Amino acid sequence: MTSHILSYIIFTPLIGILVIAFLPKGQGEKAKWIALATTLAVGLLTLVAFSQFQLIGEYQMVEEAEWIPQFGVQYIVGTDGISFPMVFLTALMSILACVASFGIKERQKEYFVFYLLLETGMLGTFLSLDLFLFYVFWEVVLVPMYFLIGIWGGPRREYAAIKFFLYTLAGSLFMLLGILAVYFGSTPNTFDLRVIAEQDFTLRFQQWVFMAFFLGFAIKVPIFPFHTWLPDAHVEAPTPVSVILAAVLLKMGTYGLLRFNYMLFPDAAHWFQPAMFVLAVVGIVYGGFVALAQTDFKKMVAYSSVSHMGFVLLGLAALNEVGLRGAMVQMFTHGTITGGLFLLVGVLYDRAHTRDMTHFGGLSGQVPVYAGILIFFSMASLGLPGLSGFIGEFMVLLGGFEVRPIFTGVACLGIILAASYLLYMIQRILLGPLNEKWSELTDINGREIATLVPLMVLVVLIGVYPSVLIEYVAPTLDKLNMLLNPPDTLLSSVGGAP
Amino acid sequence: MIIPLEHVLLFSLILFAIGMVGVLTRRNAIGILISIELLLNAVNVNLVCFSRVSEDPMAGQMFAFFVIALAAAAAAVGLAIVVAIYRTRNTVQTDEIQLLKW
Amino acid sequence: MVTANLAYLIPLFPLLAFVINILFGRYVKDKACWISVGASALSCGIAWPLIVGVIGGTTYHHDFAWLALGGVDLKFGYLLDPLAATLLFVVTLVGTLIQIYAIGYMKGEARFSRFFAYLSLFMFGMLGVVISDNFLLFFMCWEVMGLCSYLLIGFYSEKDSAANACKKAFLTTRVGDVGFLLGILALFTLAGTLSFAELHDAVELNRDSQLMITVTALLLFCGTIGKSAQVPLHVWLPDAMEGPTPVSALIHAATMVAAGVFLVARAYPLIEASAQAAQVIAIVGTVTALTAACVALTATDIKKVLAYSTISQLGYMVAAMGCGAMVAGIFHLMTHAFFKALLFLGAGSVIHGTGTQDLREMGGLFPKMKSTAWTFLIASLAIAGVPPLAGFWSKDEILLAAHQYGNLYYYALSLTAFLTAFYMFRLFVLTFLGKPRNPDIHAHESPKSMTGPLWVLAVGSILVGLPGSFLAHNWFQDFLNRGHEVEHPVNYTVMITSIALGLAGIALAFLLYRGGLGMGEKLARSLAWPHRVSMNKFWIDEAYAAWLVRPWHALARLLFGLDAKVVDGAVNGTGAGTLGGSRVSGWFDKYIIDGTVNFIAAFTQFCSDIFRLFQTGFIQNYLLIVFAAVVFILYFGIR
Amino acid sequence: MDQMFVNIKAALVGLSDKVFPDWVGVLVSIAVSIVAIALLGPLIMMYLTLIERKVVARMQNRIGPNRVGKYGLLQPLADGVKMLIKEDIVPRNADKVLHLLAPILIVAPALLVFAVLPFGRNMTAVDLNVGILFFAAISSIGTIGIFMAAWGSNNKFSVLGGMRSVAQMISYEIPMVMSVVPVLLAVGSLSTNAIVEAQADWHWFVFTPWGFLGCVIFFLCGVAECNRSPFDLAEAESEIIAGFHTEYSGMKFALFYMAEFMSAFTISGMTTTLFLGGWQGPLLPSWLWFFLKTYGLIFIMLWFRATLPRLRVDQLMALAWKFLLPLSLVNIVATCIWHFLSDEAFFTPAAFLVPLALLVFSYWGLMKLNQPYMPEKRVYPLVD
Amino acid sequence: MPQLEFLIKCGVYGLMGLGIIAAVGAVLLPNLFHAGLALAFVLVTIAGIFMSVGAEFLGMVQILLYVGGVMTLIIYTIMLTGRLGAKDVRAQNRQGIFAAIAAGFFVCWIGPLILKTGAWPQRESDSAPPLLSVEDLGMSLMTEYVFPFEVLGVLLFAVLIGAIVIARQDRPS
Repeated sequence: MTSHILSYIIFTPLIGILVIAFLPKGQGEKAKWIALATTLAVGLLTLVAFSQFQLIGEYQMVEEAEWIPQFGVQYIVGTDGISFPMVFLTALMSILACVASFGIKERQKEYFVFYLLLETGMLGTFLSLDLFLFYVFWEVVLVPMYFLIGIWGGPRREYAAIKFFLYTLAGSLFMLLGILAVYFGSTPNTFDLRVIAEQDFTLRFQQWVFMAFFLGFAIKVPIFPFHTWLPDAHVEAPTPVSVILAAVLLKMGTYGLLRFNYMLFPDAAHWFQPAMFVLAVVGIVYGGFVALAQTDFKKMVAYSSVSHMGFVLLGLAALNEVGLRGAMVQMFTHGTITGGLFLLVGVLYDRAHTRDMTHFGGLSGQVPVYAGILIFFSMASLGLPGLSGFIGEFMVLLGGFEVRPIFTGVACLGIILAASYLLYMIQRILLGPLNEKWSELTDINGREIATLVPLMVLVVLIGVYPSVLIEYVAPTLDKLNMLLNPPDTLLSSVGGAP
Repeated sequence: MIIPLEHVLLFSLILFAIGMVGVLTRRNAIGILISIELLLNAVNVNLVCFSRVSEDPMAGQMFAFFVIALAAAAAAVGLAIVVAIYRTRNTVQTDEIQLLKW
Repeated sequence: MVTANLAYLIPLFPLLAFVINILFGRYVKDKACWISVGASALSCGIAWPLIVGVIGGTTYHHDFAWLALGGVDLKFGYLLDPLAATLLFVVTLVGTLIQIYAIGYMKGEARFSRFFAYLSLFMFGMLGVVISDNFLLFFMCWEVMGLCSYLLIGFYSEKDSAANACKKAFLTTRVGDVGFLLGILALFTLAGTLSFAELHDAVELNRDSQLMITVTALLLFCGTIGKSAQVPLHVWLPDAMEGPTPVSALIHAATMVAAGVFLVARAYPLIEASAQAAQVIAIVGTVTALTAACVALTATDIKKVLAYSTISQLGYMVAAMGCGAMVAGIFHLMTHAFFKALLFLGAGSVIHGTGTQDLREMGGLFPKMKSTAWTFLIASLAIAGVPPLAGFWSKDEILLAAHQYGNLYYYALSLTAFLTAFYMFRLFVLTFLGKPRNPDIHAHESPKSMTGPLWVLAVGSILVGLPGSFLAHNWFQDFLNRGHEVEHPVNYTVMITSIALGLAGIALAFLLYRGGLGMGEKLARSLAWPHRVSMNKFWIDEAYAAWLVRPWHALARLLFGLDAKVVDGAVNGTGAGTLGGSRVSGWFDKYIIDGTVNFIAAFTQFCSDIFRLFQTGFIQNYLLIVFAAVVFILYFGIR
Repeated sequence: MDQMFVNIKAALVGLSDKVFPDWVGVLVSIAVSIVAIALLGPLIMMYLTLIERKVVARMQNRIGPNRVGKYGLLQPLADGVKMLIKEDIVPRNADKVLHLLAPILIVAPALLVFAVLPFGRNMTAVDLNVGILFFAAISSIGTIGIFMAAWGSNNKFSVLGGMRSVAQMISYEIPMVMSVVPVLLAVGSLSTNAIVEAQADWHWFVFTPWGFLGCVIFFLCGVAECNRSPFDLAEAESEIIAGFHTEYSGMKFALFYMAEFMSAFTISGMTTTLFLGGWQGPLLPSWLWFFLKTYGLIFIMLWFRATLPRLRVDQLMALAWKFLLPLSLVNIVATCIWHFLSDEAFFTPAAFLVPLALLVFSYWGLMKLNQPYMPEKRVYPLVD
Repeated sequence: MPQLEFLIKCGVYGLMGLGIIAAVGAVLLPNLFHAGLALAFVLVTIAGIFMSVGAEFLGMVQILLYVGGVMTLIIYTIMLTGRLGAKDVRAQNRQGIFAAIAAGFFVCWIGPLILKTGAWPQRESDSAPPLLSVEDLGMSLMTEYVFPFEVLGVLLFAVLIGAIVIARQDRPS
């Protein structure tokens, strides 16, 4: 009997929503505990699924059900090496962000309803194997994000929320076109990913649809020209939301590239490789430089994630075994690290109600524990070896170097940039003489630490022993690699031009 | 047939025209009814003359006969209406009876 | 062999100490020092038997698969060969001594436990580097060391100068590390493996792609430039003096900076394979040595002088490597670690005693700080290259190698040796001899815990040179070159000239500075131009600031501006465009379409007005119309 | 003797044929009959006035006019001259045209009817085969004359009188025509000659039950038509002075008078033609029989005038609509039954008895229905 | 006897002329009573024409029904509605000209049309079919046209009641 574990995972948050919805008027407070319970339940279910997860390349725990028979739209849910880490990351970050959301005071019920809806959307996106279902969940994610940013956000929240929504929506339109093209292009007219994967589309068709999907995902990743919504969204979004946004939502883009662009249109991937390389490198360098110039702590972190996602893109662009694994690792680690960073920003913001780094200074004496954790996450973010940041970057660079060494060289500039803006940040906030204004600033409290500790454990664990993550990712990526560069051409790629 | 048919037809035509002019120009309702009688008679003349020359003379005369009967009926109802109008509107001048005027 | 796997424990003990100190800092408080010292002592305990084992001829090597990279697996593990053994010996000994010294030096500091946590983390990093068997693990521990140097330099975080210094340190080393990372990548793509053991035969395999080898070698050498503060990236070391003195001693003298040289040693097969790489390394080494020495001449801060001397000595080692004498470089590294640590600790106790770092205010401390002075003297003699002290032997070896390699290098290096001797004794004379220039300084001798390590180091700097000298038949060199026998030519001329240069330098220093600063100023005025150059450190810092840091930030601001204006502008532009478009279509809809609809309505109204005229209410009108219509229709119809 | 007048006429025609071409002969014969009627009409009228005054006088036990001429025989001439001499007054703002035309339109029909009466064997002026219908049509034209008289004299009383007399004439015209229908059924033709010939050898219709009833109804309606005796409501002095001809005087009044008496004669003549066998008679010449029977009926009329009191308007109407009309309709039914049962023989008993019974029964029914209507007692609220 | 026929012809044309004059009078006379009488005269002339064509029964019926019945109605209504003697009241409304034009056009168009089409089936007196006698009319009325006759009866009955109801004075409130 096919196990319905995945469906349970996707739809448990909805049960949470129902419970919250029926809460009597006054009990706004209880909403957060129910939300926490739901996210924990999802976490538990993910662990159960984790136990059933075998290290094989194919899709596992696949569930099929008719949804709209007329158009051949099915409810197909399944997971494999690529999507499972993401699901794990989503579940984890949801729990942590939910704990971090305890700080939200007004309109709590709605907040947590949207929050749980967001979680369903995210889980659904990663687990759906049907293009149509994927698109539905992709949109489902947008709606709660819009409200979360729009209602509980900072001063310019409407602008940011609308910009975020419209920008991503515009992208997803192209994706929809792609999906439709595939639907009509495939012989038995199906949305089912597995069937489409066997189709052999002409190169021309692949290129067009690749571009359509790429545009949709590029905005989400975000890749260089389409990234302007990210800083606004992050700056205006409340802390837990921007944690989820950074940790999970950005990965949906790259996950999409892996799942759809690479699996379905391998030839187009090779055709597009140089462009991907350029975009990646530009993304890394550009993101780094702009981050350096920021005064707003959160905006800086936002731009940093643009740069780090650039690394992921670099790994994807490498189109070889190491590159893809690096990208996968980088996606996972970036989620944990940036999630941590945003939580830390939230901690500071809750106390100081300002994110302008120039106002701070010498806090390390005042809030030592906070300072320690901030340094830890900054180091992880700039890719200090021994922490997970480095592993991802190293493998990505290794993959990239094999294909285009010069580009990778330029990309390494990004590492220096990362170091510079992060240390610049640490210096402005933690080091130097203590700014009297913050003389009575309280240190980080137990709850906030609780949200950060799991992340730190993960960062160190993957940093020290990465194969914990890689062994799950490896089989699927091997299969994908076989698809991308069939065996006869494998050797030539190693010796690649400088 | 004492006189050629077309003359009679001409006569009925003229009579008809006069009747029509009467109907169109008379201000008094009863005047109109009178003109209508003229019209009907003109038609009768026509019918009778044609019955005279046609193979089936019966039809024409019978038709004329019915026309007369009906004309009488029409006149009766028409005049009853005129009387009713007079009683309510106190006038029978058609250009004063214009409730349907816009 | 059970002991073999204990090698892993060497770095783990300090790591454990770090975790304890960092997490339970508040509870441990002043006992933190003992935890870290204990940990390093333990690792010494484990290390020395292994070193004896290595001396005994066995090479311990063990690794485990760490990262599956698809095609090939990356294996991590430890490799204890003569090179590693020497470094291990130096690091464990000096590290422990400095930590003991730090207990006394740091007593009473606010964040005492955190300092020792960072120290033990550094020991973990250094030991990790020493025993690692492949470039990647080497690089990872290398970075951990960089982190610790950042944290320790920025220990006195209240001071802005410290904050800038630590940032500057980390960034400059980071630049180097990036080069190193690229080197690793290049190596991996070139040789397919990162492990040191397989490096030699992998290089043999690809001897033909000369360019790749050179590039890889140079990239790896970038790491050294960054970490060992060679010329372009040396600016951070002088500023690193902001950190507490034991830190400077341990990290910026003995161990970390030495790691750069150790890296070159590990990558030596590559350098042997490509002549250009060796030449570049040699040039860089020599230039660094010379310039650092010049700048050291006019430095007034005691720690600055020592910093520049370290840079110059490192230049020496690198030059040696470049000249083909890897062994000489390592030998000098070992000896330098001892006497440089001693010098720094001495300076530390002087600062501890007098409370100031400025040479101009010191003077006449000899009577007050007997043991510090004596140990300082021994160290100065050693560094100046006076036989039989350690410095002489190692420097001699290098000069010999330089002499064989190329005269130009030999002359530069010997000049550096002369300058080294001069500025060391300038320092010695100004601090210890003569009359105390600042009356309100009441110097006092440092406590036992500090002077103890000084004496140990002093003995070390005397004895450590001997194994490499010809007296012990170059035992050390043979030890290092276990693989292949090398003859040891002794070139007396080089030896004598170096001794002569050293004594000349000492004499000149005594001459100039015996009467205090007076003579110094006069000379400075006469040689105005060179003096100013040296004083301003060749304006490298300013140059960097002007041409690199400021444009860097400017570019950042520009790009951000660009980003905000152009890209965001484009997005908002499209938004505005669509708004405009919607307004236009709104106008269009309102006036054109709505207009037509209204027009039609109005037109029908107009027509109906006309036709309304027919509804006169007159029955005859209608009759007339009907009759006329019938007539005309018939007329036109039938005609 | 019988054909005396016919022969005179034939002689005159022969005379013209000698002198003029043949078609003139036709004209002459027409002219002769026209002149004859033109003379006969007024003559009868004059002497009828006399006879009437004599008879009514006699009935009232007085002598009547005997001053003028031998036994008052010249009285009519005197009246005529009186009429001519009297000034012809036309009321102010009366409708002159109508005032003038009214008497003409009343006299003309009365005269025209003479054309159809069969004075004797083939002594009918115009033997129309729609004679009866001609008689009915021409007599209906009279109503228009009365209208003109009433309206033309611009006098409320004359208008009221006119209205009344027209109503009376119309209401009695319908039973009259209906009562003629049985005769048409029996004879099968509308021509007066045919009807008379059908009554040969004592087959007078009056002897049949429907014939007798038809004759009575026809005669009563005839009397009402010419506004005489019991039905002379219109010009009754006591009611509305002289009705529609109050404003008339002089010659126009004479014409009214003439019209009245001529129509009395024609009604009697038509009754004799239809029911009393017209000129059918054993010995005497056909025209003599005709005049005898006609003057017999006139005598009855005069009798009525002398004896019967004037009917009220509603009684007048009720009699016409509620009694005579239904009776005449039943009479038609009786005639059909009679015709059906009599199978060609005139006096079959069954054919005689059944219609008789039917008619008696319907007469009784109608009398029952038409209980005399007594107006409620007038109440004078103010008085008591 | 052509002379006789000529006389009759003159008679008939005379009748027609009088008829037209009377019709014009009926239409134009301001005084409604005169108009009514003029109509009566037209009806009589038409009856005469019917006679000339050989349809005596129809002529007599025409007189009986029209002159006897309809004229009475008309004059009654004229009297009931009174106020028609007033001189100042305009008899004709303003659209006289148009009506004249339309009728004139009608006449001028159809008149010549009639004259032009020469193919009228002329029945010369010689082959004249036997005049329809009243008997034939009665028979056909009772056989061929019995249905219209019955319907006519019903119609007249309905008209009778209708007219009374419409014109009655004291309407039940």
